[in-house]
Amino acid sequence: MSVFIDGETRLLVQGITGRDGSFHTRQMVAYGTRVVGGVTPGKGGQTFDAGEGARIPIFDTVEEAVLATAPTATVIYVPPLFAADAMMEAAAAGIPLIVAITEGVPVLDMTRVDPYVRERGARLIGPNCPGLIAPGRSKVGIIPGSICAPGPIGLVSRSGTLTYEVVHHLSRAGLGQTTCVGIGGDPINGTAFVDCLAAFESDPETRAVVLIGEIGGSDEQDAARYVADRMTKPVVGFIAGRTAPPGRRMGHAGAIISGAAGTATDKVAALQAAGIPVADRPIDVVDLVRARL
Amino acid sequence: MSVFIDGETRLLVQGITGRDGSFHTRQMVAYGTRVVGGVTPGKGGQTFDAGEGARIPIFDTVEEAVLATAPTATVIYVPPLFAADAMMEAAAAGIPLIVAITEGVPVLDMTRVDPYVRERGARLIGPNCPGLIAPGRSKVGIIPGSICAPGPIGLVSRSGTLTYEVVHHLSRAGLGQTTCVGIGGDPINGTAFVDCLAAFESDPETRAVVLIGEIGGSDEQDAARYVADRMTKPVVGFIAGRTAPPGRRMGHAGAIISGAAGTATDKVAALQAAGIPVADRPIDVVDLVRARL
Amino acid sequence: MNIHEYQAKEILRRFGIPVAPGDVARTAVEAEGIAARYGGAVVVKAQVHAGGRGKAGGVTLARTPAEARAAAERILGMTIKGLPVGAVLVARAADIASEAYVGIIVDRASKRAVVMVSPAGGIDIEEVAATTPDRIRRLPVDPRYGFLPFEALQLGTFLYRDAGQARAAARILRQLYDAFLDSGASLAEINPLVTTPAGELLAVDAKMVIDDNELERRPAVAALRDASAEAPSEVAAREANLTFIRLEGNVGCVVNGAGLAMATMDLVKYYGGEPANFLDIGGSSNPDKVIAAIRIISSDPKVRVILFNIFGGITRTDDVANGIVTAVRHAPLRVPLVIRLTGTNEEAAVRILENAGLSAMTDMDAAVQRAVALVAPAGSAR
Amino acid sequence: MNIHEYQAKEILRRFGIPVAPGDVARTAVEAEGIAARYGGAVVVKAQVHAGGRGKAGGVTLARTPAEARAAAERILGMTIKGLPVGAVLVARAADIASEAYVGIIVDRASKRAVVMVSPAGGIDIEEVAATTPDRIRRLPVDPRYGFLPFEALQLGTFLYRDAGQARAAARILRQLYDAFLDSGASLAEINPLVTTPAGELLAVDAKMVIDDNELERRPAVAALRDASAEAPSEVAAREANLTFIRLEGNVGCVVNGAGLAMATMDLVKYYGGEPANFLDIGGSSNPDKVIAAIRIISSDPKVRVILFNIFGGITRTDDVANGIVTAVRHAPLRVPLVIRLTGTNEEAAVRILENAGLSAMTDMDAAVQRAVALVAPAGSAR
Repeated sequence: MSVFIDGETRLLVQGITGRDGSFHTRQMVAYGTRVVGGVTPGKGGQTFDAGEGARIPIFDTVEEAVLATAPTATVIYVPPLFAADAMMEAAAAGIPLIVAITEGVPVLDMTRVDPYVRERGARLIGPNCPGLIAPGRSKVGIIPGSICAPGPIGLVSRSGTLTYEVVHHLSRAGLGQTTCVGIGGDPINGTAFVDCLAAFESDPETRAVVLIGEIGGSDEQDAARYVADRMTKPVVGFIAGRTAPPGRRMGHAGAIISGAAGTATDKVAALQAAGIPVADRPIDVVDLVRARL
Repeated sequence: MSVFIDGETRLLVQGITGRDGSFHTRQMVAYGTRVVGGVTPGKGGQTFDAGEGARIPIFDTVEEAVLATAPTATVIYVPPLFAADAMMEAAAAGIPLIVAITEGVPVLDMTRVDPYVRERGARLIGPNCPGLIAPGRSKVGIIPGSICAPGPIGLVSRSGTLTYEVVHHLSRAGLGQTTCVGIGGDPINGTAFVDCLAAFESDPETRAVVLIGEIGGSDEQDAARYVADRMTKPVVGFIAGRTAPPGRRMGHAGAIISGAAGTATDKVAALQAAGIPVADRPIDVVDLVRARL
Repeated sequence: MNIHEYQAKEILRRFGIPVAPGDVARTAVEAEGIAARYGGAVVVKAQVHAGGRGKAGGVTLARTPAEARAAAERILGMTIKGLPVGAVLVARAADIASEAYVGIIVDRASKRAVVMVSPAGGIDIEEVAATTPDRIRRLPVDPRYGFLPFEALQLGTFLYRDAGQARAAARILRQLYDAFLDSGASLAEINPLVTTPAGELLAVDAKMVIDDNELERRPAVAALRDASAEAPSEVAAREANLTFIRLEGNVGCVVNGAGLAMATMDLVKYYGGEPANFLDIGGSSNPDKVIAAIRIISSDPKVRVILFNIFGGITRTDDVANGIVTAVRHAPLRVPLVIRLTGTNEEAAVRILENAGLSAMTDMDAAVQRAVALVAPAGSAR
Repeated sequence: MNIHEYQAKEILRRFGIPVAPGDVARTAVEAEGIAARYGGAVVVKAQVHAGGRGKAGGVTLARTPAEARAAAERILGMTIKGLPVGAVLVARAADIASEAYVGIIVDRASKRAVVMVSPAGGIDIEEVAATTPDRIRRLPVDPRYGFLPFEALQLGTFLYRDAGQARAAARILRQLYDAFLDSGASLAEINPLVTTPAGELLAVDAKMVIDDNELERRPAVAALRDASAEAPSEVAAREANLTFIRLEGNVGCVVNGAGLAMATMDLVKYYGGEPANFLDIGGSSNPDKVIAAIRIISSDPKVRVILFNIFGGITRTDDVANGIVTAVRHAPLRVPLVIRLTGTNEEAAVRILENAGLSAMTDMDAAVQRAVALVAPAGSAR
């Protein structure tokens, strides 16, 4: 099994006709994801050519798309200033899994999205995230399918390309993945490390978990506590940003050291104290995982 | 037993030093209500002389009052434009019963108060209500204690002086009350007829219930449905406003006929269809109740 | 509080809503000038706080300035449902391709502001609700999040198939919601919201009702009150802080508390009489209020008896008695007085009245019966 | 985005907060004029996007206009933490009875804006948090209801025993919250909020940081950007849509993705080198970005090697290769280039580079090791 998505996932794409939305819809369809509909206000009634003979119906609103196509997940590629509204629209329409790829969403928007989505019982992943992939089953977002392979490892990360680097090493070493989840690099996001760890812990196929953190906030420390208290499966960590200076935003809005808890040193120490080995280099993740399978 | 309040109720008074607040605090103390504290911003640390030797401590904020006096209910006498804030302050401080006497609270304020109070699990009675009284035990609000008597009748009403008229008749006829609750005459209020009916239904001392409705809205129709579906105890009704013209606000902000459901005719019919006898005159309530005990 | 169409339109304009151009005139000459300025056809509309002004002849199309002047002349002389017309709106006539309804009310069942839209505009929305309910869409706005863009677009899409019009309607709806909140309204509607042949949306009629409880904190909105457009007795009552509604009967009623006031009217009717008014003096027992109440009711020539029904709780009945005595002393009444007092300080009240040669009763039914008997033709009382 | 103290104070003033009078000067003569206009003592303060300007000598009390001129002369010549001082704020000196701290930040743990207050003002709030945490009170604002009046009064009461001051502080806090929201800020603070001997509250220093993601929809706020107060290389990077932070080392890094960029820097350090910068070209593979990245990094005289680390996902590695080739062709590099490319269109990318006489690697560790070796003294590489 995989977590959050699987081969049965029926996906809606919000912003399907945009530059990113159209490109990645084709990528997802090519990977085998069941894309059931798209939303672009003003283009309702048209269809989107997703390649491989797939013609996907477009709707003006998520509400209409839900009535017609019964999606179980949605992925959002709309521009940053419209992304919060898109997330709330998806939650209001009752879609249980909302994956927001969009980068650059104002953080004050997210303070409102968070309770809105929560009250409606939906799970939000992102924003500013690469989405997730269950290798060989389905992909929702932008993680390149070619670097992944099916297998027993669960992976959760705050970053995009660093995830690809690690996944690439794992796949080449024969360590395939049940699911890779990018939770995003923003200060306020919908799904935290602990949510993913809980999902991997209860997924029978997942045998070990890789956690890729970075500077800023204390999500890794929360994860460390969770692993120590509640997890039986082995977890291996990597933390980016050991050389980052304090007070500067390292690309991701959330990757900024303010206070001791935000430093890589503190996070590495917290993980190690919880019994989680932390790789010095991305490639070292492979050996650490292998030693624990 | 009584409903919502009893002799153990520890009452806070918000707006204790105002004209209405000070007068009614003395009335409540004289009646035997346990008033444990008062709130008037800027007068924290002073005490309020409630007569009969009672000196009540005053606090700047509800939070401080709660820490110091552990109230189980609060009654609000603050001016209308500050009343919504006072209700939310009480709910935030964890007080489970909030009785808002204030008349003239903007209805848009109440649209915000309603979910706020609900999320915190508090019960709001009012605003624009006379409060409630458990004769011989406690009174919270402004219902004159002299017209009430202990006994087996539960009474719930949308109005003030009309309630007094009916209670007066009941008491003189030897039909005392477990509790009299004024839920208020505003279009949006915290506690509805059905909430009170449910409380009376499960109160072992209450043997019959009097419901005093008026034109506007459909709270009486909801009550009728509730009585038909869920109540075992006899209920007697009275509806004011049979001669009210449509489209005019009859004093209470909520007493305005707009649509068929708001008319007295419709309400009387709904109650009667649910098996609830409806008195033609206030005094007729007495005989209708007596016949059902 | 009601405000006039032209005032509501000014508010909507301020929030960015496209409104048919128009100006208010208080004389026929002014109306002619406005029409001349616009050039083409105009609509001359009575500005009055009463529904059905169209049916009453208060709305007229005028093709020339001279026609506008004549129409204004006629309408400014009208009285609609008892209210004199003091002003007309002279608005440029719009070309109409279709008409929609958009409105916002405070809904007591959902305890929220509810946005309602219908592609069947131009007619009474309650009629649409009764006959073709599927042509109305309602959206209760969560006050914690406000009216969200996607919600507005859902409603816009319900109104118009054209994407541009749907978006324009969504924008107008959110502007209307902002205007509604900012004004402390309990109702705001545009009916019709017109689509022109060119595809533009335009508010052609607008109505707003303000929650009276909002006025204290919104002086700019409170200043929109047009006392000249209200019945003089209701203006006097408001100034005295009384709640007063004039009715058609002849038994004047003075009561403390709205519920008891309604029950008193009902009892008058029950015993065969007809109430002349609803009047609530409220919880305070300020003698000035009592004096004002007597003056206002006495000024109604139909009134043939004044019935007091006071249940003293917070209200001190002796204060009320003092008010009655003072009022009667200053201006002797032309009609008989029936007084029922009970509750707080009842004995003192009775003494005060008796010393002034007035008598008091303590039973509501008895008092109402006596008041009705005083106005009834002999033998007709129940 | 950082804005200057004087800009933050203008915003706070617009929201009604009492702010110590002051004006900005870009020359010493202007500063003298402002001081002369105020009459009494003034404080001359460097307007620079760096903390610790007081310790650096960028804040001076001046008792006369001449003193103000001299202070401005000196401060306008300063460079604080590498940033030249282009303007000073000349503010009337306030009499101080006590100092408090009030501030608002977006808190990631509670996912809310948090209002923080402390009666221990004038010093760094993180120091207060570390040493006397009970002297700070934090209130996470529920975004669904906003910052409620009673919440503000709770904080005001925590700050001041005097009821009037508590109320004044509550008002200021709500105004600060409004300013915070309206500006799209991620931080807004007044430190110190001063109590004068007369008991008035006055904002004497203010700081605001704007969420970069808010700028597009807030052009008035975006216009507050003072590019002259930023490092030129960071301005150039922003204009090219690159995320760039200059550091102290000599290994220039060009990476796609923030996490991979940090991991690359870490690996440089791991192998004994020192990264010269953080640079993320983002997900797009626009060759112009690559060209700009090379130009910006090359302009740092400390840089002795440029390391590319590209993991092609959305980014097409052939596009990156084309960008590198174009850049090198236009302006030959003064330092060696180490290129690691893998992922999307990797083979094409390698061909493009080889055709241009450049070589590419596919392994991150090997590439970093080579880059470090190129700058390390012989024998010192790990």
